[in-house]
Amino acid sequence: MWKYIVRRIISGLAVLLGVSVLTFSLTFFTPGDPARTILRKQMGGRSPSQAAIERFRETNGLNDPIPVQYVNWVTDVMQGDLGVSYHSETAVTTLIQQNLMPTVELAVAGLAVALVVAIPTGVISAVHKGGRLDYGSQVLALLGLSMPNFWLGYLLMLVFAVQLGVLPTHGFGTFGHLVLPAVTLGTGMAAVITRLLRSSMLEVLDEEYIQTARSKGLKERIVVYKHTLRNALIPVITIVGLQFGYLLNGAVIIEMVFQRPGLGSLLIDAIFARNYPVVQGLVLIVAVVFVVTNLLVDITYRYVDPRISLGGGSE
Amino acid sequence: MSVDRPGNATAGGSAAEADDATDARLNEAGSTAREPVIELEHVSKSFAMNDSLLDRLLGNTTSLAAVSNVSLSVHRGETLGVVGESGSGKSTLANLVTGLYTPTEGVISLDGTPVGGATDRPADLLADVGVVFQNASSSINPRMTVGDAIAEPLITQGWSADDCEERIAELLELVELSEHHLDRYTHELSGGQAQRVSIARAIATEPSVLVLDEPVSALDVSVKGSILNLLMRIQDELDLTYLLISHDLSAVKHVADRIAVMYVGELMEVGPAEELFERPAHPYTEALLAAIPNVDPASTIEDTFVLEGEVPSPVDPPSGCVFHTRCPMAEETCRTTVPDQIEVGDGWSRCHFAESVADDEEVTDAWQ
Amino acid sequence: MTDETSVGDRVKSIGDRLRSAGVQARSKLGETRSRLVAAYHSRPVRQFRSNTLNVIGLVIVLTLILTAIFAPMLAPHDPEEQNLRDRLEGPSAEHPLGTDQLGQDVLSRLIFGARVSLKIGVAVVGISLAIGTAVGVTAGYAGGYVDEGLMRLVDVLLAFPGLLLALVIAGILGPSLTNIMIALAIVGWTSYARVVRGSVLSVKEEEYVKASQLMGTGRLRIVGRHVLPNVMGPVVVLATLDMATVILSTAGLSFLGLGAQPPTPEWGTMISEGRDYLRSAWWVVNFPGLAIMFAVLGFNLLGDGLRDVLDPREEESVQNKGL
Amino acid sequence: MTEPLLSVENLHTHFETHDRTVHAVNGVSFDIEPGEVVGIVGESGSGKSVTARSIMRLEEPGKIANGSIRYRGEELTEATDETIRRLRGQDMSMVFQDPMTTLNPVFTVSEQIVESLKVHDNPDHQPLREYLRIPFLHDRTDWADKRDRVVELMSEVGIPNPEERLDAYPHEFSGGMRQRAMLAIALASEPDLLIADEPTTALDVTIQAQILQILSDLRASRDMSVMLITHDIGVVSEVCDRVIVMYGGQVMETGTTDQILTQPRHPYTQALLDCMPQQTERKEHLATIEGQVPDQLGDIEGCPFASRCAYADAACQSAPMPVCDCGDGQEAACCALDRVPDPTREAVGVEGSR
Amino acid sequence: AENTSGNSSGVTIALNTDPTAEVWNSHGGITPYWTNVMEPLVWVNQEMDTEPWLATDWEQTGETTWEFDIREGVSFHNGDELTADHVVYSFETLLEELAYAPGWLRLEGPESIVAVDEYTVEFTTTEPFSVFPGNIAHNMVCIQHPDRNPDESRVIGTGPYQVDEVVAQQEVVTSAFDDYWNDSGKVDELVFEVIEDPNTRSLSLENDEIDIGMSPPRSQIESLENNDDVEVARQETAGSCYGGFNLYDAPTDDPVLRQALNHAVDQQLIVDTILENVGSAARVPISPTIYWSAHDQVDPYEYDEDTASSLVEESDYDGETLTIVVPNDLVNGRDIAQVLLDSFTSAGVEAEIQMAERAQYSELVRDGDGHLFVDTSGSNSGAADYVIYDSFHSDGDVNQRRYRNEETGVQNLGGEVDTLIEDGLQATESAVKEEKYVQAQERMKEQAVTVPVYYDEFVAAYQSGLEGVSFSPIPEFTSWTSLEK
Ligand SMILES: Nc1ncnc2c1ncn2[C@@H]1O[C@H](COP(=O)(O)OP(=O)(O)OP(=O)(O)O)[C@@H](O)[C@H]1O
Ligand SMILES: Nc1ncnc2c1ncn2[C@@H]1O[C@H](COP(=O)(O)OP(=O)(O)OP(=O)(O)O)[C@@H](O)[C@H]1O
Ligand SMILES: [Mg+2]
Ligand SMILES: [Mg+2]
Repeated sequence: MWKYIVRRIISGLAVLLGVSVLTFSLTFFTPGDPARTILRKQMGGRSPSQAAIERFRETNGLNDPIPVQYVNWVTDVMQGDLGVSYHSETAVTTLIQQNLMPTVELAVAGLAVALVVAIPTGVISAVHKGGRLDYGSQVLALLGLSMPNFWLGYLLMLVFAVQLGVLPTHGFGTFGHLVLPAVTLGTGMAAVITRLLRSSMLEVLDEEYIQTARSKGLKERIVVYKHTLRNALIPVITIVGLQFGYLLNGAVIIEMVFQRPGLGSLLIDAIFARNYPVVQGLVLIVAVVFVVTNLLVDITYRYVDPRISLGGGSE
Repeated sequence: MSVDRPGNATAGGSAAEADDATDARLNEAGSTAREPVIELEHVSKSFAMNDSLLDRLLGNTTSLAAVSNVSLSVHRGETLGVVGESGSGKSTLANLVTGLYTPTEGVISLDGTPVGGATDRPADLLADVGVVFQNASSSINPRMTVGDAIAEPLITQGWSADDCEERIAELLELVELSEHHLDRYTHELSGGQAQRVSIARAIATEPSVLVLDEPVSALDVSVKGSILNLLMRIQDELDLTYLLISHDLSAVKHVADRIAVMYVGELMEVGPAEELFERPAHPYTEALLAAIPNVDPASTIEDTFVLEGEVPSPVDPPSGCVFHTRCPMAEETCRTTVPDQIEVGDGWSRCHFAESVADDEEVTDAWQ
Repeated sequence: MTDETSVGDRVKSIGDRLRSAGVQARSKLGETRSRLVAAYHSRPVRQFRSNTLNVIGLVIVLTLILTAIFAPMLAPHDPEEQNLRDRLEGPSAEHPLGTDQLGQDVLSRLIFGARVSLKIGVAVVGISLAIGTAVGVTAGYAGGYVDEGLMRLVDVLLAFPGLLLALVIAGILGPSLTNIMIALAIVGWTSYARVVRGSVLSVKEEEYVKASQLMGTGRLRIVGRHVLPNVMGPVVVLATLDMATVILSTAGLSFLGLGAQPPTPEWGTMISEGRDYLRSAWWVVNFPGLAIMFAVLGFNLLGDGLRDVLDPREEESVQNKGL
Repeated sequence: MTEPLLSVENLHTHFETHDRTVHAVNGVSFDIEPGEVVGIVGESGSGKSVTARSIMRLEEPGKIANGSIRYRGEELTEATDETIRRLRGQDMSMVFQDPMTTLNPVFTVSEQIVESLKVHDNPDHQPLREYLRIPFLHDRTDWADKRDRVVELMSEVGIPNPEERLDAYPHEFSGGMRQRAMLAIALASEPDLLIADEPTTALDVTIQAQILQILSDLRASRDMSVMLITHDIGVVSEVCDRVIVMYGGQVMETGTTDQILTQPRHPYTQALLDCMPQQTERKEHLATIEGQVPDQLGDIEGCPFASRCAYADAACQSAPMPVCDCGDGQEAACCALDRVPDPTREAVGVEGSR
Repeated sequence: AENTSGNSSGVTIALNTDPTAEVWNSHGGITPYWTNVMEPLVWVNQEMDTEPWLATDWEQTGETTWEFDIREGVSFHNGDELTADHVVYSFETLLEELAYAPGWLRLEGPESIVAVDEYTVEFTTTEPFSVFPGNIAHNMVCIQHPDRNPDESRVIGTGPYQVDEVVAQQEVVTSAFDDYWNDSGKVDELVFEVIEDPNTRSLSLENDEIDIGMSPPRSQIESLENNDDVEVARQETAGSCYGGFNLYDAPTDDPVLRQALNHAVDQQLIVDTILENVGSAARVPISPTIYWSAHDQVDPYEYDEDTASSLVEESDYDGETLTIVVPNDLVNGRDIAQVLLDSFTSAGVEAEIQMAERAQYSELVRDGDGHLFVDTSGSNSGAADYVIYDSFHSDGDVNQRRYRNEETGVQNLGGEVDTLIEDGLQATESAVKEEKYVQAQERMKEQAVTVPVYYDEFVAAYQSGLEGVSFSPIPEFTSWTSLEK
């Protein structure tokens, strides 16, 4: 087990290295001068003078060749320093501290919504395969799948905030503020999970050991929720792990629509502003979260599916 | 039970030389005068268990000895049956002969020439060894028609379309299928028909050796009979040499000339089929034979000798004689000393007490 | 005289030839028809037909394709024709789905939008599929360090926020439809590579592949004849489902201002541009929304249907019981 | 004669497929007496498994179209779910062919045995929280208590060192061990009838012998009836009291093991026995049955074996098959028994079985 | 971000920008835009004119020196009294912390700001800079106390409202400052909430979560105006939107074609339709709120399709496709671009649109990569001179790169116009400035350097219970003291 984790960490580090190199090269290729863009933003849209731009480039080391900048950056990162935002001179670590949790909170809540909706729906759909309930929940899942996030967000806001007045339209902090964004984010995921779970339930229901369970005299409910579901969740867990990227993409739009703080909106702003230290720091954090999530998923796997031994095999 | 215990014949000393000498003698003794087609000399194959980069760097690799130190030869026109429990290394042995695996140690020769893995073998050598697997429907691409499947080896050998067609017609007749099967897919065939297709494919390039890995195990008794009949017939007609792997002892007994018994990757006993069935010279062989259900309605399972315990893991095989953990005759020597090949009749056995086991008239007596 | 006969002969022979060609054509036609009929009754098609949802999916997708092909004939107006004075008009006989903020006919834009959305879908999925399959097969079949390297690359791309990549590409090359497609494909191929690699790893161990190796069949040929056909099933299914995802991603990118260039009618952009009119002119947003939903539904249902048909397990489970 | 433990009459089980109806079981009738070991033999596809599953009422996706199954006089074809569950939990158990796939891979072996014990205790009360073992909501002491019983059961079926194996997962067991675990699950409900569907086909002969021995010991010690499905005549001869020969979803012949093996009356039984390699000299041409097992699609008329039978005539193709009493309880479903030679021949397999 | 509108004495104002965005170190943690927490020396009034604020008077004492008299009796939120030292401190901090400040303010080095006595400060600019007072009439150039602490979001200014709480990316809560030197705010608490999405902003106004919502989506203004619970405030601003031609690349290097395209555009229609009557049709690129705008003097190109077409015929244009470049953050930019494109097409000129995100847009403009660059421009300070300089002077930001590298430029006519702009910039007298700038604008109009589109108008919607809502032409400069609930 420990050996496995060590191995995963090593390969995770390789991934992080790759990600950071990729980020750096992309910044190199992206048009748009960070100095000009940042200064312009700070000046409320006015154009900065050449001298200001030069000074900015100088103080932020932008005149060094990209590889040198990269090495400097990596050296700093090793010491836990992700640099400071060009824009506000705030440490990137501070920004991440402020924004990581809201996004994680949104992601977890979205996932929770998704699971709460998807598990019963997927199970019912599979158990009643070909029946009306199945068709109904499949169509529902597909509808959920096909609604653009922002559209759904506005619709929910219209109904639950403006018409019913039960939830706030925007903001952050209380549980009430989390509901609509989480539902919006969760819907798409719920749809994906429902569909996956359905097909994987159907597969498991065909397994011999389900017949064994029935032949013991177990109630169908126990056969379904104990023997089938646990096995059917295995492939679902993988996808949920891989969906992390999807979650972040979704979070960007949701954070914008519901005015929540978070990595998504921070990242978008930083990219548009060519605020490279923030971009690099965020991408690194996102990659770390990705690597960690996937490690967690694999460890969860170990608990859900004892056949998988973490000691052996590379995949 | 009175067993003569022969003194420890060649303890220590130049065991390898002695082995070679025995091999040579056996090769002549054990069979007709025809020349060996397949020869294995001290062949071993082990698989690395953990081979991630990190493990390799840390040097903690474990390996599984699927086949260890096997010396064997198969002669032209002969059928050598290989039997043994699941996991004893039978398929690995077959794969070594076909070249799917390359041995970690030892040499395999075909027609007297040492050969490597399939990727190193010249085309004509590949064409000379045909393979039939257990499950025909999985050994034929489910998305290929029967015709395409049979034509594949021919095309690889560079046959022209016309020649192919002619040859396929011949082959169909040989395996008793008709033209209208050509357009079907394997899932549209019965198990027996599919196995015929895979036999046709295996003999398409006119090989002299056919490696058969459990060719009838998945089949019903009647279908099994017809496939065995077919195999016997084409062996006669085409003068084929068979390496027949099976755990179905009755099938092996029916068609094999000689039988090799494997256990945890090692050969326990090799001998002419009839002799081996009549007078097994290894306690493991005896146990195996005893376990075959008896068709005599008077027999009951209570009378049957049942071998206790389970096959040990090849990752960490027992010391000395690998069978000693389950052998009712095991003594201290068995635990410590690897037995040599002891010639018994026309075959040999790797049991310290081979001769006494073979001499024992009432087989089951040893087990009371 | 000779001339005349020869001309007559020639005419006759031409007539004969034409006739025989006609006969041939007719018999060909008959053959095709009977083949089609046979196909219609074949197991996969029957299985496909047996689920109403599958058929609905197919009908939707066909409708989309036909709409895209015949857009100029179907659309009542020029999709880019502005009429500012008639902007934001509700559905009427003239504009069945109303007009948008520039007075463009929503229906016509939707119809032409099918072209754009399908084009994006097909192109992105096609490119992803091609790259993903190539990488997946290489990794799976070659194994070892090649596999390790390629898979880490996939991990890097997966760990990298896809949106950032899209943004940067749009930034480098300008936010055009083509560049959006490139961006989505660069992010998209990784999942194909994973799926394909997984399948290749298992197909590689199949006995028919081993048998083929033992015949001396070359690597490329094995890949082409045995590996690819047997891994494409799940991939094709993934691809139809992915079409839906791609259409939606374009909508998301449009929201961030990185979608298709105006005045191209593209569904995602139509929604994101019309979002200000969600309440004052519901038709501007909701019809493109429905179109996306409809398309996503169609592709997903079709994908499900294909899964039923292409997954040999279904048929095998029946077959095995019959053995 | 007292009432049989199980009585199957004219059982029809059908599967609706895309094409047509598969008549998997097509009018099967037989009885099983208390304490009896009944073997069911037949080629692949002859309907053995479907018969067994129908008895357990696990015939889905098939449908019992007709006939009756009575267990101790209770009709199972129309029984309620509760009744069926009670029967499964307390009276009948089943062991399946492939031990690799019949144990749930994600639960420990002991948990799967305990479940069976719990159902046995109270088949009607199965709260989900209890079975899901939701922390704090389930009765931990009960699970703990039952583990002792599990140890007993595991040693009874011959799993060495059961205490150490309690928390093992199925994949940590070898094939033979898994089949033993499966047996332990089946025995946990203290059944009066154990249905074993090819319990040893996937195993090595040595392991097969071990399992068969355990099976026959258990049967003796617990006095239960066993319905043993196999296609190995040897297995039948070693453990069964009576044999039912099935073909094409129908019973061809029934009789004591002795009768069937030494004086088979039905042409199919005879052909089947002839096929065994033991019947033929080494290297000689083996006897086979020409033709193929029918696919059982659509309505089936006449004798299913007619197309492959050496003695068949036109009547066999269409006429309903009479069940002929061949004396001493031996019965054969054949309309041409008079044409079929009555084997006064030697007992099969006494000689040359090895 | 609790629902604060229920609070009788508090007003919640939803901004479309984030005053906490990351952290404004130089101002103690929030931007000085909108909040009225900090104040500049000089104020800009409703007429875009400078007005004494924390400075009571100022005077140019030399070519490059200015003397400002600081208001007496002003207290900071921490109770300290404002002195010249605080002013010096604030300017020095700005110069040190914001890279662009020295060039912008024309102040460099520690000697450039000196406290002459307790209430007098002397500024020395790096060059003669006649618009210095107007230039520092800007939110960013405000006076703060040295005890401000960005890490704790402790902002100490002199304004009518003081900061109580800052929640990053969410809100800034301020309360009325009792010791304010001028008329105090009537509302006890002002909450500045961030809602960047315009739809969400207007939805939360309807949902009573906020009292004032800035810039609602244009499409919703009409319905908001019809809503009895909501009022809409409008204010002309210094902003305007126009498309600037690339004067140095074919085919837009042809003045005839540029004139033709000017005739092709119907500004009024754009304002009436896609702008939903927010703003007004433009004739010149400079908003008439700026007193030297030539709006009244120039004779506009009348919208006339026929003239447009015939001028296109007359021109050198032969079928090239024009590229209209639009930044994607330009409000309604996409629609405006499409209308322009449609107008051009009607006149017989092919065109395509390229949307670019901001950073890329500014590269495209500077490289002259495109034919028409559509954007808004405006001023955030009392000195609006840079609006014309940056865009139309050869050495202005837009044209500089190409001008210096290739001696061309983008939107700069060069020559006489350059001189006129320079003169205007240096002029201290309004009349002179106006004359020079108007002349420059007339030249530019003749040569059709731009396609003016509209003059911007600022709109905010608020709950009808509120009184005293009025905005400044520089909306960020709005004073909230008159606000009443
Ligand atoms: N490719 C491989 N990698 C690792 N281990 C292997 C591999 N192939 C076989 N083994 C191991 O080698 C041993 C012998 O396997 P082999 O397949 O030769 O047995 P077998 O006698 O053919 O068994 P069976 O009767 O079940 O087919 C087993 O323990 C198996 O797990
Ligand atoms: N789920 C199913 N759907 C359709 N047909 C089925 C299904 N299950 C079984 N059958 C059919 O029922 C018939 C009898 O099957 P059954 O499994 O009982 O045979 P069996 O005698 O147990 O064979 P084997 O020895 O292979 O286990 C076969 O023709 C089979 O095709
Ligand atoms: Mg094998
Ligand atoms: Mg069966």
